Formats: sequence, structure tokens, C-alpha cells
Amino acid sequence: MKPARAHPLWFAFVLHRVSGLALALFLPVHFWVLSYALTQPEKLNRFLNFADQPFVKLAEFGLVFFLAVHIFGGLRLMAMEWLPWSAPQKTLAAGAVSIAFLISGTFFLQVV
Amino acid sequence: MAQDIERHDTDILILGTGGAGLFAALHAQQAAPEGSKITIAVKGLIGKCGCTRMVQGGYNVALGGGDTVERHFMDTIEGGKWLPNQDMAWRLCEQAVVRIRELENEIGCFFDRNPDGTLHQKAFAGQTADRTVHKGDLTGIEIINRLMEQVLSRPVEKLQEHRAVGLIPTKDGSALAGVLMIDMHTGGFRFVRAKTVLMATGGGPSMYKYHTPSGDKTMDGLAMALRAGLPLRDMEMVQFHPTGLLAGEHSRMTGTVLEEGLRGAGGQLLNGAGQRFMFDYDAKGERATRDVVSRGIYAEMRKSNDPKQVGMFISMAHLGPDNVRAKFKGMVKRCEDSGFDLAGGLVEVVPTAHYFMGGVVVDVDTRTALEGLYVAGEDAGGAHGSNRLGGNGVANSTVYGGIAGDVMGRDIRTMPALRDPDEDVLAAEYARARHPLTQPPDLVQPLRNRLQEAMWEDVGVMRDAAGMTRGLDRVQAIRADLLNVGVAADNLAFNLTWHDWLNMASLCEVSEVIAKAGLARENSRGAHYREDFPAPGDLTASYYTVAQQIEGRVSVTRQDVDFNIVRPGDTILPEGEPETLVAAQ
Amino acid sequence: MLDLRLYMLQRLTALIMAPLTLGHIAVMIYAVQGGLSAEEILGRTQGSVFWFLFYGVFVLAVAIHAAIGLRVIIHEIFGLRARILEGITWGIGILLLIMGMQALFAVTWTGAA
Amino acid sequence: MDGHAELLQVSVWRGTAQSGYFQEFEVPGLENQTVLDVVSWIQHYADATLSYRFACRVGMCGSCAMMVNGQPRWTCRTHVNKVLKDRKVEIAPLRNLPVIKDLAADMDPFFDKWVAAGGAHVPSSTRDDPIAPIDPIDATRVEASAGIECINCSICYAACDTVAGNADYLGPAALQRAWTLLNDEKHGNRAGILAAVSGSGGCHNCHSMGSCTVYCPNDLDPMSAIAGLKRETTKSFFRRSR
Ligand SMILES: Cc1cc2nc3c(=O)[nH]c(=O)nc-3n(C[C@H](O)[C@H](O)[C@H](O)COP(=O)(O)OP(=O)(O)OC[C@H]3O[C@@H](n4cnc5c(N)ncnc54)[C@H](O)[C@@H]3O)c2cc1C
Ligand code: HEM
Ligand code: SF4
Ligand code: F3S
Ligand code: FES
Repeated sequence: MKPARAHPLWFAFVLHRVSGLALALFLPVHFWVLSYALTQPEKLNRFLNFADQPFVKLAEFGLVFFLAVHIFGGLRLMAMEWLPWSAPQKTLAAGAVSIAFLISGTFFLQVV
Repeated sequence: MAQDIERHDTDILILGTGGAGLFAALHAQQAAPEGSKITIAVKGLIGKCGCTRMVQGGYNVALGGGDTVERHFMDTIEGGKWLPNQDMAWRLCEQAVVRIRELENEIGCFFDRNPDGTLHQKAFAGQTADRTVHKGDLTGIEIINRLMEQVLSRPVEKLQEHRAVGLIPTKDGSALAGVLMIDMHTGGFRFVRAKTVLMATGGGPSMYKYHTPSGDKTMDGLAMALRAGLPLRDMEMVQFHPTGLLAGEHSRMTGTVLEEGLRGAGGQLLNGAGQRFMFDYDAKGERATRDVVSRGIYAEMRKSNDPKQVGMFISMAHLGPDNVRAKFKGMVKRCEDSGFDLAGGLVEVVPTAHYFMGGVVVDVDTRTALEGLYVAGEDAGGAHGSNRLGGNGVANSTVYGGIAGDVMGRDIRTMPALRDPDEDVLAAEYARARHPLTQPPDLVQPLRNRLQEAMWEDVGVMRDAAGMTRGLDRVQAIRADLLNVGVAADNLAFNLTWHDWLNMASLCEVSEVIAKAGLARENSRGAHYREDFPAPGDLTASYYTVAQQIEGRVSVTRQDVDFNIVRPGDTILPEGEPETLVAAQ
Repeated sequence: MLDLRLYMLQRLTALIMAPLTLGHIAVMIYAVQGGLSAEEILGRTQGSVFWFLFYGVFVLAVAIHAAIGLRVIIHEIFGLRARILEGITWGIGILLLIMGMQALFAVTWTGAA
Repeated sequence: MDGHAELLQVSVWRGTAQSGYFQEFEVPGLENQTVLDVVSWIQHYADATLSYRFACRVGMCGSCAMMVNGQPRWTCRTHVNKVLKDRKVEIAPLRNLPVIKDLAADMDPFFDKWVAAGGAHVPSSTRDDPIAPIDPIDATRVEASAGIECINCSICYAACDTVAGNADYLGPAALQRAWTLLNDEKHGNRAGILAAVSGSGGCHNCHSMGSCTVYCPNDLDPMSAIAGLKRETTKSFFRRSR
């Protein structure tokens, strides 16, 4: 009995939540990998090599994309909550996503 | 039998949560001794049913700028064609001034302002000053929402979706013991004893084919009062609003109001041939008062012999569709939702039963002939006489609701104990309400349609002796048929069909009184128009009708109006006061 | 479940992280040119007070931010509340803080390598 | 009835808070028919035990809201043609509220939260004082007036996923009412409103999903009102910590 809530702001929310969740799950892994730098740099390197594979590249792109989406989505939210103007919400939501694409796109191009 | 009636006690019981009921609850709380228990019971949800919420135009109150309480009073008396109880009308006009300040300052309403910050006031038809305070055309929502919040946030006991079915007196019949109710959620019965009971169930002439009141209003209060033997006055006085929406017999939208302002702004009424007709009936054309325009439309409807075209048409397009859309946004949207184009096209309209001037005989303190029973709002008769001015309805319910709360709060101090009910009456009321559960189930709605048809045709906008007598017969036949129509008793929880049956029972009882009172008034005043007695009669010999049921028989008598403040032809306005302060329309 | 204090904490940490994270991405975009290696990373970061503070603040902020964020999601999806929810929030926060600190020290502390 | 009408296939939720199912009805399709008319027809002519709620019939009382094809709507003002898909429509009780029976939902939680959000006026003057002159186009007043026509129909409350997940969340209508009062210069305890909306079920739980604003039948904008509350509570946060 779920209502069909297909409207831009709802999607923006879902995107923000999914990206936040993805980041929160990724973060421990990220920390764990980095902490090998302390004791076993070779392991870190092996990991970094592994990270050169295209599949992993794509995952990384996704990650940076999520990060960017989340940041700009978050900034959008805080702007609407705290700044006195709030009308063109949909434009902002779309803008946030496109900036996120831009940044992660750049990152992706650099990596490949 | 009556064992499965749950017993419940309180000090002050209020029936209904319109302007009268909610104000009474607040005032009772302020006036009653510390620790008194206040209970509010209502057929729907608190504040979300009844007509006060549906008030569009606004609230009449004289707030200076040339307007005075005296002028408001004179308009009320003249509008009521000299039939109002003058003390009640005076108190209404006088207290409205206090009540509006209370609404703004204590309850938190915000009414429309002029650019300089003062309250904006406008004039309804029949008023001689710009007097009507409003919040756009949704005044009732503002008033009721604010009142509702106040009541919800106070320690008042709330019995929602509880339907009152009978007033139960004491054994000796001298006082009221309490009220029998049905808890609609479960279908169970509950008898609530109280030292004082306010009945504020808001009348509601929904026995007409076209009617404006909310669906919960079916004259239950007046039917209960009738059965309790209380005198009812002005019962022939049914106000019709000229422009009800016609959306088809099957649609609940049918009968709902298209606002007065449409005609005020220059809206035209057209007949089937597309011609204006109102100037045939009155020099003011579409801008004449409600009763006149209603009769004009009704007369024109009778002339039409095209069975497909029932009503007349309201046309706004000549004012510029965009203009209309901007000025009457809510109305245009409402019509659009039910498939009509108000801004650019024609919308079919009919006169629609709007307000019931008649009601229980009360004094200016809302007391009735039965000790412990108080009545306020549309259930009480007297303040409006034969015609209620637009804007005086909500003023009346809020003013007298507040008074009832004050008086009940005071009166319970001298009432040490709850009273015991006459168990026989209780059992009889219980049996009456359960009657349909003992009959073979059948459809209730066709009977409602028949009743609405009969009242509309025979006891409606224009009446005569033959018609009303016929109407009376028809109502009695329907009433008899109703007794043979049952409701399946296996699932009484939130059983709307059972309540439809009970609604029909109330409507039938009161319909009969309307017809009888109509027959008793042999002249035409305000809302009551008799083709066989079209003249108003001698004003100085004005009488009002009083109906009472004694041993199952309704009899109607006439009582002389007491002109204790002003006599017909006189005025209480100072000499030299202009007749009207409203700029010529 | 989310009162003004938690809300402010979440927003303030977000505001702190926004420039840090963008900075981090910028460095990454620059750094990944020609591939990453442990030495390269460590060469940049080890012994640098700047990077220590940079990532230190980030770790602290993200532990708080993500803990509150996950708290909201857990409450709304699994309906956990009161004590349990409180415990989980703290648990996530502390876990992230510890892991983050390990990484921070690994990447920026000189003495150890 | 105008007869010879095409039949509508109407699927109606039957049951209580504990259990329920969808029951199919065939209803004659007529001109100018609202969803409420369809439901009423079923009760009048097909199944006398069907429970639902309405009062005003014209979009003023806010008691007839239901889920129509999964979306919250005021049924008295929703033309069936607007929601029919292949002559079919599905009608269920309003979401996010306990069901009493069939299509009637228990609205108490909605109103309890209305009060809990500080949704009742606190007077700063009495009936013996004059009515305060207020400039109707003053910016704060305009902000207060924006949400004033709420009919407390609970449609926004049903549309909001935060309400669905977070039982304590006060919800859009109550918070919008709080925002209106916060901007009402006549209100006698505005600090109290800020406190009421800053608690654990308060405005800070809102994720600005905006479904409230999208579905409000009166074109009100609770989302922006809630944003306003967040702004003002944030200000008060810094003021207090200074
Ligand atoms: C569409 C419309 C527009 C109007 N516009 C205006 C206007 O602009 N200006 C004006 O002055 N007046 C106007 N009126 C008239 C005005 O609304 C009424 O005069 C007034 O509100 C009546 O108030 P009340 O408290 O007596 O009754 P209501 O507000 O009708 O309340 C009656 C209450 O009693 C309850 N009740 C009924 N039966 C039972 C029962 N058996 N048991 C328990 N509870 C029961 C109902 O559910 C309801 O809560 C309008 C009326 C309508 C219908
Ligand atoms: C990499 C680090 C980050 C992680 C792991 C993270 C994680 C999360 C999570 C899990 C949520 C909860 C989402 C929800 O409630 O739906 C959240 C919410 C939020 N995040 Fe982040 N986040 C990070 C960085 C940021 C940054 C840099 C910003 C700043 C711009 C930000 C702004 C927000 C905001 C404003 C919310 C609240 C969303 C809401 O109330 O709906 N986050 N974050
Ligand atoms: S804000 Fe709109 S949707 Fe919500 S209760 Fe008020 S009128 Fe209904
Ligand atoms: S839909 Fe719900 S999350 Fe906020 S913006 Fe509206 S209240
Ligand atoms: S019945 Fe009142 S809003 Fe629909």
C-alpha cells in the first residue's frame, strides 16, 4: 500500500540516504585498508594494485559519486533549512546531482 | 434489555462541537468550580463536523465606524420580519462584540485586516453597515480550528463519534438526568448522567432534496427535544440559500453552497433559454435577499418543462474568466473538482436548504423548560425569527455557546447531586434506537430520497395548505415504512447504515413538525412563503408558532411576539441616523 | 529520536566535513594521476602536522556524523528506540573513531614506519 | 440513478487494525461522481456494513481522506475520473494512522501531536482588550497566514515517509501549525513553541522529502514551514550557547 511518491524531492531524499548509507558502510573498510600503512605497506600496495582493475575502478567511481552526491545534497538541505530562500528546491536538487556528476566524472576520467 | 447500557457520570455534558459546543466547553471550564468534570460528546470528530466549520461569509458584529449594536439589532429584527425574540436578538448583537475580541485575543483567530491593521468588515445582503468580519471565504475553518485546538489541549473528557439518541428525564419528569448515546465505534450504548447538559447539535434541515449542512446534521437534537416534550418555536422557518450546486442525485456534492459573493460581484442567473429572469421578480435582480432569489429560481424551475434541466444557471464568464478565477479561487476549484467550469461556463444551481431558524424555546441564558437542559446555537429558536441574516448564524452559536458554558458552570454549584433517570424512558429510548435491528434488513437510502423529495416538493420554498397537507401524509407514510426497514444486527461497529436509519427517524419526526408549523402560520414572513397567504399580515399582531409533542401527538399553537424593545414601525436608532451606511451597490 | 542537539551536531559536522572532503577528493584527483602507491601516499602525509589535523578533524567529525545518520536510519527502518538505539549510536561512533584513529596514525605518524 | 452507466471495478479495504483484505465491488459509473460518492454508493446499495467517515462534502472538514490507488486524497473533492485506471480504483484507509474499521482511520494520534507541537494559541491579551491592529502584509504575518487554511485532513501526514518510520515524529501539519503560531505576534509564549518542536519527535526529524507539500489538497507548504522552524531553532541554539 505504498503511495507512489515519485517526485523530485523524494528522489533527492532517497539518493541522499542511499549515498550516506553507502559511505557509512565504506568508511570502516577504507580506514581498515589505510591502517595497514602502519604495519604492512606491501599489503596496502597490493590493495592499490587490485584497485587498478576496471571493475574496482567503477566501484570507486560510484563511491566518489556518492560522496559528491551526498555532500551537495547535504549542502542543498542545509541551504533550504537555514537560508531564507527556499522556492526553487527542485532546481537545487537537480543542481546538486549534476555537480556531483561533474566532480565524480572528473575523478573517473583521471583514473582511467 | 437495558443491561448492556454502560453507565458513565460527569458534571457538565456538552453535545456537539460546533461553535456553540466548543465555546461552551471553554467557558464551562472557566466558570465551573475547580475539579468539575466536563465531557464533550459528538457525532463526528471534535471540531471536524457540523456547520460552523463550513461558515464562509463571516461573522456579524458591530465594531464602530458608525455601526452600533443598536443598528445590528434593528437589522436583525427587520430581517427576521419582527418575529425574533427581542431579548435574544439584543443579547446576540451586544455579546458578539465581546465574543469577537475573545476569538481574536484568547482563542487565537486571525480575521482579515484592512491595510491600516483594523478588522476588515463587509456587508451581506440585508445589512445596513459593513459589519461582517471574515477570514477570506473560509471563516468557519479559522474559527473552529482555533476553538478545537483550545478544547483538545484542555482536560475535557472527549467522547468522539458518540451519537446522542435520547434525553432521559428523572422519574418525576421535572429535570434531566442524562443522555443516552451510542458509541459509534463499537455500536454499544452508553448512558451519561450529568448535572447540566448543553444540547448544541446544530439543527440542520437535511430532509430536503437539496441541502447545505454537513452530513452529520440530521435534526437529532430537535427530535430528542420533541420526544422529551419540550416546546419548539418557529419550526416552519427553513432558510433556503439560492445557489446550491446541482451535481446529480447520486452526488454528495449536490446542494452544497456556491457563495453569495458570486451574485454580489455581478454573477447572473440564467434560465434554460439563457435569459436573465431575476428582474421579473425583484428590482434588485440577482442582488436581492436570499429568500427572494430562492423563490425566483424556484418559480422559474416550475416554469421549465424540460425534465433534463432541473435548475437554473449561474454565469460568471461576462466578468472575465481570469478575473473570476482570481477572485473566487476556492469556488472555481471546488466546481472544477466536480466537473464544472464556474469561471467560463454555466453551473446549474438550485435553492438549497441552508439553516433552520426554528428550535427549542430557551431564555436568554440558554435555559429550557427542563431543569438541567440548556440549548444553544442552531438548536435554539428565537434569535432570528423568520429569517437569519448572513453572518448572524455563527455569531449566534458562539455567543450563546459561551453563555451556556458560563451559566452551566454557575448552575452546577447549586446542584449537589447527579439525578437518577427514569429507567422506563431509558429502556424505551434504548428500544427505539435498536428497533431497526429487530426488523428484516433492507435499504435505507431510498427512504431518505423519498423524504427529501416529499419535503422539497410539498414543504419547500413555496408552500400552500394543500401541498403541506399532502407533504404531511407523505412523511407519515415514509415514517411508517421506515419502521419496517431493518439493519442487520451482526456487525454494529461503525455501522453507518444503522446511523442512517436513526438519522431518518430524526428527520421524519422533525419534518412532520415543520409541515404542521407551516400549516399553522397563515401568512408569509421571511423564509416562510405561502402562495395561499402571500401577505405578511399585520406586523403589530405578529405571532410565532410553538410546537409541542404531548402523548405522541404534535400540536402547534400561536404566541404573540413580545415587542419589549421595539415595536413594528419604530426604531431604536437615534433620530436622523441614515437608513443605511453601506455605499449604494 | 533526533532532537535539536543531535541535529545540530549532525549539521555542524557536515559543514566541517564539506570542505575537508572536497579537498580530499581534489587531492585524490591530482594524486591518482599515474596510479597510487603506499609510498606515495605516505610520502605526502607522514610527519605532516597539517595532514594530521586535516584527517584528524575529519575522522572525529565523520564518526559523529555517520553515527547520528545511521541512528536515524536504524530507527526509521527497524523501529529501534530508547536505550538500544542510544547504545548503537555510541557503538557506531566509537567504532568509527577507533578505526579512523588507527588509520590516521598509520598514515600520518612518523615514528612508526 | 441515470441507469445504463458503465460499471466501475472498485476494490475496497475491509477490516480492522488487526487484519483485513480487499473486497471487490461493481459500482455504476455516473457523471460528477466523486470517490466519496462511490464509497457511499457501496454502503447505501451494496454492503450496509461498510465504514468510512465524511462530514462537510466539500473539502472543508478534512475528515474524508483515504488512500486512493495508494495516494492520500480528500475523497469528497476527488472526481473518480481523475483516479480511474481501466475503470478500476483501489480505496484504502488513510496511511500512518490506526484503522478503526474499513476506511475509517483513528485520527487521535494526529491531533495529539497537533497539541504536542504547541499547536494551540497562548493568549497575550483578553476579551476585554481591543483587537490588535496588525499589518496584513507585514512579512512575519504573511508567513503566519501562509499555513492558516489547513483543514487538518492528515493527508500530508499520510504522505510522509518519516511519519511512517518514526512513530514519535510530530508530522507536517502539526509542525506547520507551530510555525504559523511562531509567526503570530499575538502568541504569548513563542519560546514554548520552539521548545515543543525541538524535542525528540520534533521538526529536526524531517528529511525535507516534500511529499507533504506535493499532496496537500489546499496547496499549502508544510515543508517550507518546517524549514522555517529548523532555521529558528538553529538560531536559538546559537543564542543559547552564547
Ligand atoms: C455551508 C454553510 C455556510 C454557512 N455560512 C455562514 C456564514 O457565512 N455566516 C454565518 O453566520 N453562518 C453561516 N452558516 C450557518 C452557521 O454555520 C450555523 O448557524 C452555526 O455554525 C451553527 O452552529 P452550531 O454550533 O449550533 O452547530 P454546528 O456547528 O452545526 O455543530 C453541531 C454539532 O453537533 C453534532 N451533533 C449533531 N447531532 C448529534 C448527535 N445526535 N449527537 C452528538 N452530536 C451531534 C454535530 O456533529 C456537530 O458537531 C453557514 C452554514 C452552512 C451549512
Ligand atoms: C564521508 C562521510 C559521510 C558519511 C559516512 C555520511 C553519512 C551519513 C548518513 C548515514 C546519514 C543519514 C542519512 C539519512 O538520514 O537518510 C547522513 C545524513 C546527512 N549528511 Fe552525511 N555523511 C558524510 C558526509 C557528509 C558531508 C560531507 C555532508 C555535508 C555537506 C553531509 C551532510 C549530511 C546531512 C545534512 C545529513 C542529514 C540528512 C537528513 O536529515 O535527511 N554528510 N550522512
Ligand atoms: S497541511 Fe494540507 S494536507 Fe496537511 S493537514 Fe493541512 S490541509 Fe491537510
Ligand atoms: S513529507 Fe515528511 S519528511 Fe518533512 S518535508 Fe514533509 S514532513
Ligand atoms: S467530507 Fe469534509 S473534506 Fe471531504
